[in-house]
Formats: sequence, structure tokens, C-alpha cells
Amino acid sequence: MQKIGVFVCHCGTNIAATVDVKKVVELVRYEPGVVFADDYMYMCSEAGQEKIIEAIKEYKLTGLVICSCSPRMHEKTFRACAEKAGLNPYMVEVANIREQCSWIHKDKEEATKKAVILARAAIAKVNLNTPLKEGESPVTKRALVIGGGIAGIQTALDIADAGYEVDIVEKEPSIGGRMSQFDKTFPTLDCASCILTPKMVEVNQHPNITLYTYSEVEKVSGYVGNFDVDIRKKARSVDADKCTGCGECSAKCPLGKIGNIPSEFDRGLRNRPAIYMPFAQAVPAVPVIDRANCTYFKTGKCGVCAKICPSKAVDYEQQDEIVTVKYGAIVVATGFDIINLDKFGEYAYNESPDVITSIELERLMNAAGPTGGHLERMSDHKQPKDIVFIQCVGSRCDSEEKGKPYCSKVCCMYTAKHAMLIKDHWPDTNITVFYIDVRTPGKNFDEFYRRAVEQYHVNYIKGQVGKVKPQPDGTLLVQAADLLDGKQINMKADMVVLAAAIEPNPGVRKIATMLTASIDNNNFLTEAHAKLRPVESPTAGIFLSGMAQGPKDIPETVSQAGAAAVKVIGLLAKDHLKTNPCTAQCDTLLCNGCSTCANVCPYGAITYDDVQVMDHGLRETRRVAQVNLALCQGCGACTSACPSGAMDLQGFSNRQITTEVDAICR
Amino acid sequence: MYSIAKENLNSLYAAIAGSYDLFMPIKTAGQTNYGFWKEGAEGDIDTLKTIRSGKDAFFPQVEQLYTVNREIVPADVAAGDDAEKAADTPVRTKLKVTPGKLVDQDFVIFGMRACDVRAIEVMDNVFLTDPVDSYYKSRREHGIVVALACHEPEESCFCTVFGVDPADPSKAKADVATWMIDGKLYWKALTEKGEALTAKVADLFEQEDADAKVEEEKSYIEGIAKQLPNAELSLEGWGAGKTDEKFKSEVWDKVYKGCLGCGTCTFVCPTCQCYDIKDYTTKDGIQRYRCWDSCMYSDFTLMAGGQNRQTQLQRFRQRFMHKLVYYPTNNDGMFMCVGCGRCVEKCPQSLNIVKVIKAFAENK
Amino acid sequence: MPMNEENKEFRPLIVAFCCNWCSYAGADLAGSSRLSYPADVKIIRVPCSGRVNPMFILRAFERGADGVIICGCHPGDCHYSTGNYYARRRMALLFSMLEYIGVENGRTRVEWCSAAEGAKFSKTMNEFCEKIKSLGENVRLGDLRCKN
Amino acid sequence: MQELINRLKELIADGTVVRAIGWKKGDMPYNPEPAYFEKPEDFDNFVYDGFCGANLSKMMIEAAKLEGKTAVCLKPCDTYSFNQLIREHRVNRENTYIIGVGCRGKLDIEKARKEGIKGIKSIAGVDIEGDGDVTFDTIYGEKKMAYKDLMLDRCHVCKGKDHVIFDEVIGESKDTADADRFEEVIKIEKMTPEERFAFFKSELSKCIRCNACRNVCPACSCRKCVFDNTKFDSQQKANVDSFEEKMFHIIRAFHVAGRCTDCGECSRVCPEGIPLHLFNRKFIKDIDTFYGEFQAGKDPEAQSPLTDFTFDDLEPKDAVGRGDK
Repeated sequence: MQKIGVFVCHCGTNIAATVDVKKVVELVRYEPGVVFADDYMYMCSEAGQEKIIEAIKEYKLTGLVICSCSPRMHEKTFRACAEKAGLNPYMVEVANIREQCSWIHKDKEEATKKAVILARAAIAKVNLNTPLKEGESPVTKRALVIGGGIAGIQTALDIADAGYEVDIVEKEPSIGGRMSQFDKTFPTLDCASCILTPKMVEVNQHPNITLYTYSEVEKVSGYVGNFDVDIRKKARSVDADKCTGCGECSAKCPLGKIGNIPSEFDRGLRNRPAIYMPFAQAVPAVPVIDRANCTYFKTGKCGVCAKICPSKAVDYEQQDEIVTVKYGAIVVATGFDIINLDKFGEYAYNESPDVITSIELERLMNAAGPTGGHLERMSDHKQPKDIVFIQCVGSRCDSEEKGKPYCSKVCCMYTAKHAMLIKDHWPDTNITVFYIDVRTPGKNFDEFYRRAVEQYHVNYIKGQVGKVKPQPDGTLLVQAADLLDGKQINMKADMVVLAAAIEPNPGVRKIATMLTASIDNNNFLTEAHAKLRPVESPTAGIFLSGMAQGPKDIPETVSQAGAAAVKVIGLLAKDHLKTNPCTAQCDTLLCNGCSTCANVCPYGAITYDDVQVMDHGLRETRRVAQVNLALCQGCGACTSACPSGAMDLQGFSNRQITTEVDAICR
Repeated sequence: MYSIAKENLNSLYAAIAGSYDLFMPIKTAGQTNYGFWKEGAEGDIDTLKTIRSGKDAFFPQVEQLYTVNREIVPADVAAGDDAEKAADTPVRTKLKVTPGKLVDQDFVIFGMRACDVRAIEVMDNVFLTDPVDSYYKSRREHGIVVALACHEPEESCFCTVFGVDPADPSKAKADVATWMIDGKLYWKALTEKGEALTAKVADLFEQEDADAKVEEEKSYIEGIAKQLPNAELSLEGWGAGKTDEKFKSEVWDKVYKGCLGCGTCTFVCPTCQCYDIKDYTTKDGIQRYRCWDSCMYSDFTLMAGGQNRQTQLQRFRQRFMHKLVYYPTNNDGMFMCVGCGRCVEKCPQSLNIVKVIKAFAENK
Repeated sequence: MPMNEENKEFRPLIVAFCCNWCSYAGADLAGSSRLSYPADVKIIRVPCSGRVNPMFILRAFERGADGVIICGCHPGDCHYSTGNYYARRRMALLFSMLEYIGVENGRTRVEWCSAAEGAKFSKTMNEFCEKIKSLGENVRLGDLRCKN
Repeated sequence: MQELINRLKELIADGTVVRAIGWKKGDMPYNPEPAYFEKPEDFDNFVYDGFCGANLSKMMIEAAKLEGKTAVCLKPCDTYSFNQLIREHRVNRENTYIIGVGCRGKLDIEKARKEGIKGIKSIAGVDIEGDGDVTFDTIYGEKKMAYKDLMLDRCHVCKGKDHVIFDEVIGESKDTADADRFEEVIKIEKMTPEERFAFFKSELSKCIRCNACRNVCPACSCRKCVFDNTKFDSQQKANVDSFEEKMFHIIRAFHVAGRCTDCGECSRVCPEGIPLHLFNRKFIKDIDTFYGEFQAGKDPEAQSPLTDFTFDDLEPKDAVGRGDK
């Protein structure tokens, strides 16, 4: 039986004015377990706390009930106070007789009655309280960033600058991601690579950053502060230490001319050799051999690259290598890609080479691109006179299987960008943009868009394009409806640019599963809280950076990347993590091992093990639930999913809540 | 001998209920169980077997034993005269115990079959021997048993095996014996209690010399009883003193396998008399009550250390050893089964005492 | 104690389960904004609406509660991200079952109430009390023993 | 039946399995019991006929822990329960050899008793292959009943003749459904609250808390039921107050909601003939209407509706009073 002390606070007149404090004290004295009850003007004050401490010592109290303001206000205070007197802080319960009683009731008798009942419930609960202790788990002071795009780069740099070691895992041969494919960036029109490449180099040279390019995360185990990650370093067939990045091999590779291996980086607008660097400023400046296409790997003959390599870096024998590294935190920055357009036959993307996506346009206009920055049609290499841009191709799309329900957010701006850049170089080009809405929230965004309309006279038409028909004369017939003056439009174009919807990088699902990080219907990673914890995953120790979490432009991405870094730093700065003691616990004698609880746990905190149990003299090996206290946040979802009651929540146990119910209903 | 036409039974019930509580088979939601007859209730003595036996009359499934309440000893009293001390003296409470009410009015159990009447004798040996169970005793003293012959026994019946006579309730320890013959209920008081009851309702009856009729009915019933599939069931090898050989037998392992560990057999059984005692917390105290328990339950007599019967085999064996060996051993050979056949009809997995007895016979 | 001694007007007994992060905070806000609701409402703090086991609700009715209300974060705002989604399904099925066995509709209720919605909280509680008053004492789900 | 027996003997003989779980002849023509068969002679008492209604899937929880494989005879509807047990990791599939046995509807002796048939000596026409009427030879003369009229209620809403999981199938099955699965539930939903309450009160007041419904239920596979353990201090052995059987039956049904395959065992075994399936089926109906068609046990991978959600699920307030609208 507990020895409970009850302390009723006047809170000046806040409580005492409507609750007969003395009467409450008199009545709760009679409750089972109560050995002491008293009232005081301000319980939370120094003097008040002193009274509590004295009472704990004098009456050897094992539990406290404080009838005062909301526990959200002073629970911490009173717990600390109990601890001072050597009482376990979790033996304290607060009865909220201010916010939920004195402040909302006028009739003193009624309020007093209710105060007694609330106190009674708290007393009943304390009778079942047990001392709880925070757990501790160590933190590995190293972070993993998955994805080497601008998001990953920024996060990694910020963490590294704070003095922690960071590894970046990038599945492509070079970091840089989508941004490295872009030509210029809105709304300032400064060149993408000019601002990106310095950061890429910085990453490469940073003492705290280790790069795993052409590598993939294979397996993740562990939990916040203590992840174990297997990284597969795919065989590059080039010894990175020896290679000087001179590029001889790529230049001499016979397949460079005849191989027609489409370059992924240039979105297939030109070909690349079998041994290649995706682009000139690639980091690291080490080529890879594409073994699927390389003649040597297919036939055993050729071997030109190995012969001509001045530093004998080419190594056909190289094998995939798996490295296992410990991390304290993991950042997912897997970025995005654009959707596959096969389902949009009406735009003739697969029929005509002159119907292209915006990313392809970026490459076409990029000085380092396939055309050296000269805009031309892929069909006849003529410069297009009339260009039509089609917005929302697959964005804000009603039909589930065709496109995406969300707005891709960046298309309106980059289309305006494209239009202006083209007009700058070739002012006599006619540009028409078909849009549903033009969305330009953001600093200098609307001004930017208006410049396109007002200064560059880009022709914006509100309307959806119904069909793009390749014509015998090589031009494209664009059929559309003008929604504003309700006219049908038939328009000739030399080139059509599709603003294809963006989607999370397809690989993210696999990664999310490995991390037990939750993911939404559109494969975007979900935040721990949409408003208050936007860069954290519900799974502790997993953080979100960039497009993987939702559509963003570069500035947003960079700032979110920074935010994620701060969260990681905040975590790595700790030597130990205090774990919340109000966690779920499994009674192994009652557990059926049915996995129902694991199915509803938002934190992947429940695992199953076969353990030896001694059940009333019968020894048996059983599959039972195990709660990882470092991951459990104490929501209790498992406890109400568990049919046998094996899962229970410390601090809010089934019997504690039941007894509160009973006390209130007495 | 008295008689009353079947169609007038309701008035008989009403008459009895006028001066007694009338406990009898009543049909509710399609099933017939014993219950207290009230105006409008559908008395049903045609159904041979009520689902629950009549034992509730003396040993109800739930019975209030006593209530305990906390009484507050005010601070000053607890502290004595020292008013100073009183202020912070822990408040003491003392407990007030109120025993449950014993039955003190005569009541009538109507339409009990011979097997159920025999079951009362079985329970008497348990509850009325030292230490006497006052709750049971008071009910026995005030209960007036009106037994009814079984017009057409069913295949699950095997009462004759235990020497119960379905044809002649007057052989059973009843207060009144009755027969239902061709739409007429024949009534014969056997004891003083029976006479007293009869006197209260005599004016509903007609006098009639029906001994011949009754004899005829008896022999009809006996004729059927002989044809019943289990009429010849042999109890050889069971009874007093067989503990060792039976307990150690391997046969148990064969027969228990299907057992679900539910309480159906024990709860429909007229002779099972195990109970558990539980508390129910009320406003300012507890109510202590007892309720039927089943030795088939995994938590039957469970103790902190878990030293109860750990496997279903042990539980299963316990039940039948108790009925066919332990009880006879302690009660001069009287078996703790009356062959009512309720378990034969109701076991979800169709395991029952008959199968057990046969299994042992086969595996000799 | 559904009847209160002085006047024989029926005072319902109402148990409210409030999640710690939204609704309990909402109740506090109602308090600090002095938005009153009947004293018949007694709040039990739970970490999340997903913690509310149907057995708690039936227990409350057994013990003589006349109405039970569960408050949680708005769908999508759960502090634990998904708790209230599970609660929503559990309660939908439980309420439907209670209706099915003949318990009057409206004795149970789920309300999503954020920490900012003090006004909504007090309004909800006022409505709910009125509703329960109109339904009268809960006899169908009560256990008679706990009254004495 | 002989084919089944031969096959089982064969499986034991060639060492595929160590034992088989099937039905053993009863002492009455209508009460075969679930039993283990190991030696050839055990099979002399093996029976599989219309009265073999018991769902044997739950027995595999223990049987699959034994040394060596166990063969189990499952009717089409039983295989759903088995799948559900797999989903909940309660039974070891590797240690199980499932023989899907044919079924043309299972029989309920109570149906015969209701017809006043008693003193039964023998019954003809209940073999698994047979077709046509059932003949009772009783002390009180010969009685006849149509097979269909003798069928368990659950067979009138049969889930179909296909086994959803098996290693091999022996014998023909037929879909005996001739009624709407939710008819009874809808009938009750249409009553007034007072009528509904009266209905359940009278049915449940018969409950003797024997726990047969729980212990036979393949979904109720808890090691120790919440009503037997102290986690909610809700453990009770009898209904002291009318509330308790309500509590028990609502929670019993709630705990199997989304997991109950509607095998109908609860109603089959209730000694008091309480239509317990009405609770489970109500939940099934609601789940179907609220969250889309779901048949527990059909796919062992499928997420149970109560451990799942969508962002725009039905609000509890809209779950009730749908009848009134």
C-alpha cells in the first residue's frame, strides 16, 4: 500500500475562490492510501515545495498528489521537487483543479465536489504508480546522408562544419544530383553549376566528409544513435586512388562513337562511352565502366582503356565491396525524378523527338550540353521558331493511375525561366505557355513571372492542351482550348516542352522500408509532425532533406537541408540519449506473438524474438514482442491493439486508467 | 392420487407462486432453463432436459456471501483527545462486514427429473457435511422438490446406470412425485413438506384413483429406458479405491485431446459443485460473492507459484477421476454422476463421461 | 450519484478521455479563457486517443457513467502521427456495435479538438451534456452493484 | 471417406507426417470428436461425415509444436481460419500438412431435436459423398429430414467450396449458401433501439459464461484471455450482473473484429443456443461498409482493417444512426 500525501493549492484565489480548498483536504484524507493532506497558498512556490519535501520526509510518503493547475504547467516542477526529497519523480500525479475546475465553474459547492473527485482519481492512480527510470542509450557521433544532390550536399556540409563526421552515399558515379543537370536557376538566373560545383568540391575536400559514390545502402539495423548500415560500393572497375581523372580512357573508348549508349546525365540526348564520367565537373573525377555495355566485359576482347590509361588505374577485376558503418543519425535526401510519360500519348512524347521534357530542355540549353548550349530540334537540328510549353503534365491530375494529385510546385517558375532565357538568346522565337494556373508564391517570384509576360511578351494561355500531332512537314500541331475566351486553338509549333510532374526518386520506397520510415501515398517521406517537426521522420534518428519529403525549389531545399543538419547536430551533440520511461512493456507470459501491436506502432519500436519463458512451471520457447525503449515514444497504440492485454504502457497502464474511471464514477 | 389437466397447469403455477417462490423450467429465447415463474412466463415441463440442471435451486451460479464497507474513524477519534496531534493524524478506517441474507422462506422446485433429484443427494454429501455450508443448508431446508417422471427418455440418458429410476420419482428424495400421462399431471405427495404444498393448492386438483395408469406409465418408461444405447454401460473398474490404477492409466492421453478447456460440461452438470470466491469493488467497499468454477479452466485454483494443474490432460483427468473415483471413495461408493446426459448433448467437442468410461473399457 | 440531493434535476456523469497533446491542452485553454462547461464532465488524461481501449469505455458505463466522450488531435495532427486514425476506426466500430445492441445513440462521442480550440472544447462539452441530459440515466449498460 | 483414410495412412506410412488430426466416431451417431490418429489401427474409428462440423484449424496451434509434421483435415471454411492463424504467427505452416476435405454442408443435431426427434439409435444419409434425405432410426420410430433442413445455420451462408490453403484436396465440395449472410444483422438493425435491447437482453441472459464460444474460436487464440488475466481486473467467471455478459460478448467480438473469418463455431458450440455470430457478423458488415470488403483469412498477407487506416476514414459519428437516415 502506498503512503500518499495530497497537497491542495489555492493558487492565490485562482482556485480557492471557487473551490473550498479546506473541504477538499478534509475529504481526501479518507481516501485509501492517503496518510497526509494539506493545502497551501502557492504549492509551486519555493515555500510550497519545501512543505512537500518536509512531508515526504516526515511521513515517509511513497506517492504525491498535487491538486493544482494543469500538469502541463507544473508537473515537471513537482516531479523535480519529489526527486529532491529522494522520491521517484514518477510517483507524482497532478489533479487539474484549476483549468479544468475552478476556472470554469461558478457554483462553489459544485466545483468543490468535482475537485474532490479529480483528486480521488489521481489518488487512485498513484496507488498503482510504480517508480520509473529514464533509460540511456549512447550516441555514435557520425551521420549518414543518403543522396548526393544539393540537399544531401548542404546537409552534409553543415553537419561536417559543426565538427561531426558525415558520410554521403550516392548511387550515381558522381554527386551533384538533378541540380548539376540544370542550366540556370530562377529567379536570379545565375548558372546552376557555377553555384553548385564549388560546393561539390568542398564536399570532396572536407576532412569530415567521406564520399561513397556509385554506392547504395544495402541494409539498416539498429535505432536512433546506434544504426548499423551496410553500404555496397559497386565495382567501378577503376582504381580511384590511382586515377587522375585525365579522361583519356573515355576519349579513346571505341564505344564512344559507335556504341550509342545513351547518356543518363544528358537524358539520352547524346551518347556516352562505356567508360565514362557523367559530366566534366563530376566529383569524384573518376570514371566508371558500365559493365553491361563494355565490350571487354561482354566479349573479353578490347581492353583499350586499360592499355592507354597512363596511371594504370583501370581494374577489370574489381569487385563490389560491402562496408558496414555505425551512425547516430541518418538523413534521407534521395531527391526526385520526373514521371514516366508513356501514359500521356496525347502529347506525342514518344512519337516525336521534338517533344521534350523541361529537364531535356535544360540540357539542350546548357553550354556543356549535347548541343553546346545551342537550342535546336533533335529531329533536324534546326533552331525552333515556335515553341509551346505545356504545364501540369501529370501534376494536379485527377486520374490516379495517370498522374499525381499534387502540384509539382517548381514548373511554373522554371517555365518562365526557360521562356526568358530563350528570348534572351533568340528574341524572334514565339513562345506560348499553356497553363491551368500560374503559381508564383515566393520572394521575387511573381515579379519574375510578370517580366516574362510583360517584358518578354511570352504568350500565356489559360488552357489545357488536348493533343499534339506530328505533321508531315516535321512541325507539330498543338490542339488546345483557351479557357478564358472559350476558343479552340490549333497552333503550329517546332518544339513542344512538357512540364512533367516530379515524383520522389523511385528508389526511396526501398530505403524507407529499410529505415522503417513512413511514406505517404505518393511515396514522399512523411514528417514526424506536418507543422512542428517537418524535417524529422516519425522514426527517431531519421531526418528528411529536400524533394524526398515533398516538392521544393532550390532555396527551400537548401534551407530545409540546413534545418535537417541542425536536428542531426542536436542529436550528435549528446553523449547519451535519455529515453522516455513511459514506454510500452510486454508481459511475455501473456503475449501471443501475433504482431498486431507491431502493425500499429508508428516508430517500428516493436520486434519479435523467440524467448524461453517459464509459464506457471511450464518451460516453452515463444515468439513474443520486444519493445525497443529507445524508439518507443509511449503513445500506447499497441496497448489498445493488443487483445490479451500483454502490452501495457508504463505511467498510463490499463489498470491505472481503469481505476481512474472507477474513482470518477464512484 | 391427485390429478390436474395439462391446460390448467398455468393456474397451478399461479396458485403455487401465490404462496411460494416457484422455481421451474421456463422457456426463454427458445431454450428451457430453470427460473422463477412469474405471470406470463412460459413454464415448460415437456422439455426433458433443461440446459442447466436444477442445481441452481440450492447452489446458484452466483451467490452473495457478504459485503464489506469502510467506515471512517475521524482524525480526532483516531488521535484520542490530543487535538494538536489530530490535525495531522493519518485517518484510520475500520471495516464493517454485513453477511449475505440466508433464504428463510419456503420455495418450490417444480418439474425436477429423477436424475437431478439424485444430484441433490450428491451435493448434500458435500455441502451438508462438516463444515456445513449455511447458504446451501438454508436453501435445502426451505426447498420443496416436486419431481416429474420422464415420459420419454432420450438417447443421451443413462441414469439407470447409476440406479436412478426415471419412471418413479417417488423413489427419489423428492417431496412430491408427479407423472404426465395423456395430458394429465398426476400428483403424489411424499413428505410433510409435500403435503403442506399439496394442501395449499389442493382445490385445483381432482381426486382420482390412477395407480393402475401410473403403473402402466412406469412400465412404458422402463421399457424405453432399457432400449437406450447406454443403458448397459458398465461401471466396472470405477468407484472407491481405484485411484492408483486409473490415475496412472495412459488412456487419459487418448481421450482428452479434443478438450477445449471450456466450462460447458461443469456448468450444465447437476453434480459439479466447485466454486470460486471473488470480490467486486463498489462505491465504498467490496461485495464478496461466490460463483461456479470449472476444473476445466486453466486458472482453476491457480496460485501465485502456478502450482495448479498445468495441462489440459491433468484438468480433464481431474474431472472424471473426481466423479468416478475420488467422490465414490469418500462417499461409500456413491458416484458423482447421475447419468442426466447433459454433457453428452452439450460438449462442443462431443467429449463426455460416457466416452471416457467406454474408452477405459476398451483399453483394458 | 446521477441524482443530486438538493434538486432532483438529473445530473449526468460524463467521462472524457483527452489526449495529452491536443485535447487536454484544449481543455486547459478553455479553462484559462474561462469558457465554462458543466461540472458533470470529468477528464481523464491519456497520451493519445489511440490509447483509449474500448474496455475503458465499457468500464465507465458499467460503473455508472451516462456518457463517454473521446477527444484527440485532428486527423493528420496526431502527435504520434497515426494514433487517432486507429482510434477513429476502433470507435466507429464500437459505437456502431453499442447502437446495435440497443444503447441509445449519442451516449458516446468522438471529437477532434486541437490545443487552440478551447472554445470548441467547451462548446462540445456543453452540447454533449445537453445530449446526455436529454437521453437520461444510462440503465442499459450499467452494473447495478456499483451504485450501492 | 475411405479415400481420405487411405491417404492419411499413406502419409504416415511414407513418413510425410507423424500424425493426423481428424474426427473419431462418437458413441452416438451424431457426435464424432476431434482426435489424433497415429497408428494404422487408430483409423478404424476414423470418421468424416455430415456431423464433423468442428473446425480443426485451432488444434494446429499446439499440434504444430510437436515433433514432426501433422496432417490436418480442413473444410473449405476452416482453411480461412488457418490462414488467419498463419498471419498472426500462431501456427507453424512448415510443420503442417493440410488436407482440404470436401464438404456439402455440416449438420446440427439440435435441428433434429427441435423437430422432436429423440431416442436416436442410428442415422443414415449423412455420409460425405451421399446426397438426399437423412433418416433417423429412433426408439420412437423412423424419422426423415431433408439434409438441408438439418444443416448448421452457418452453412446456409457458406463462404464457398474452395480451400484457400492446402497441400492437397480430397473429395468434392459444394457451395451450400442459400441465404444472405447479413440478413439477420439487417433484420436487427431495422428494429427500434428498445427492440434491439430486448432481443440481446433475452439472448444474453442465457449466457452461463462457459467460455465455449471463446475457447473454440480460432481467432480467440490468446494464451490467456483478457477476461482471465488481471490486466484490466475484468476477470470474471460468471455473470453476476446483466452487464458482464454484455461486456464479455462485445469485447470478445471486438477483439476478433477484422480477424474473425465467420466460421460460425461460436454459435455452433453455445450450449444455450445464443446466436453469437450476430456480434461478429455485425462487425464484418460494418467493416465491409466503412472500409471496403474484407474477408479475414482469405489472404494471409492482407492487413487487418483495425491495424490499418486511410486519411479520410468514416467519422465515428457517421458510423451510428445510419438506419435513421
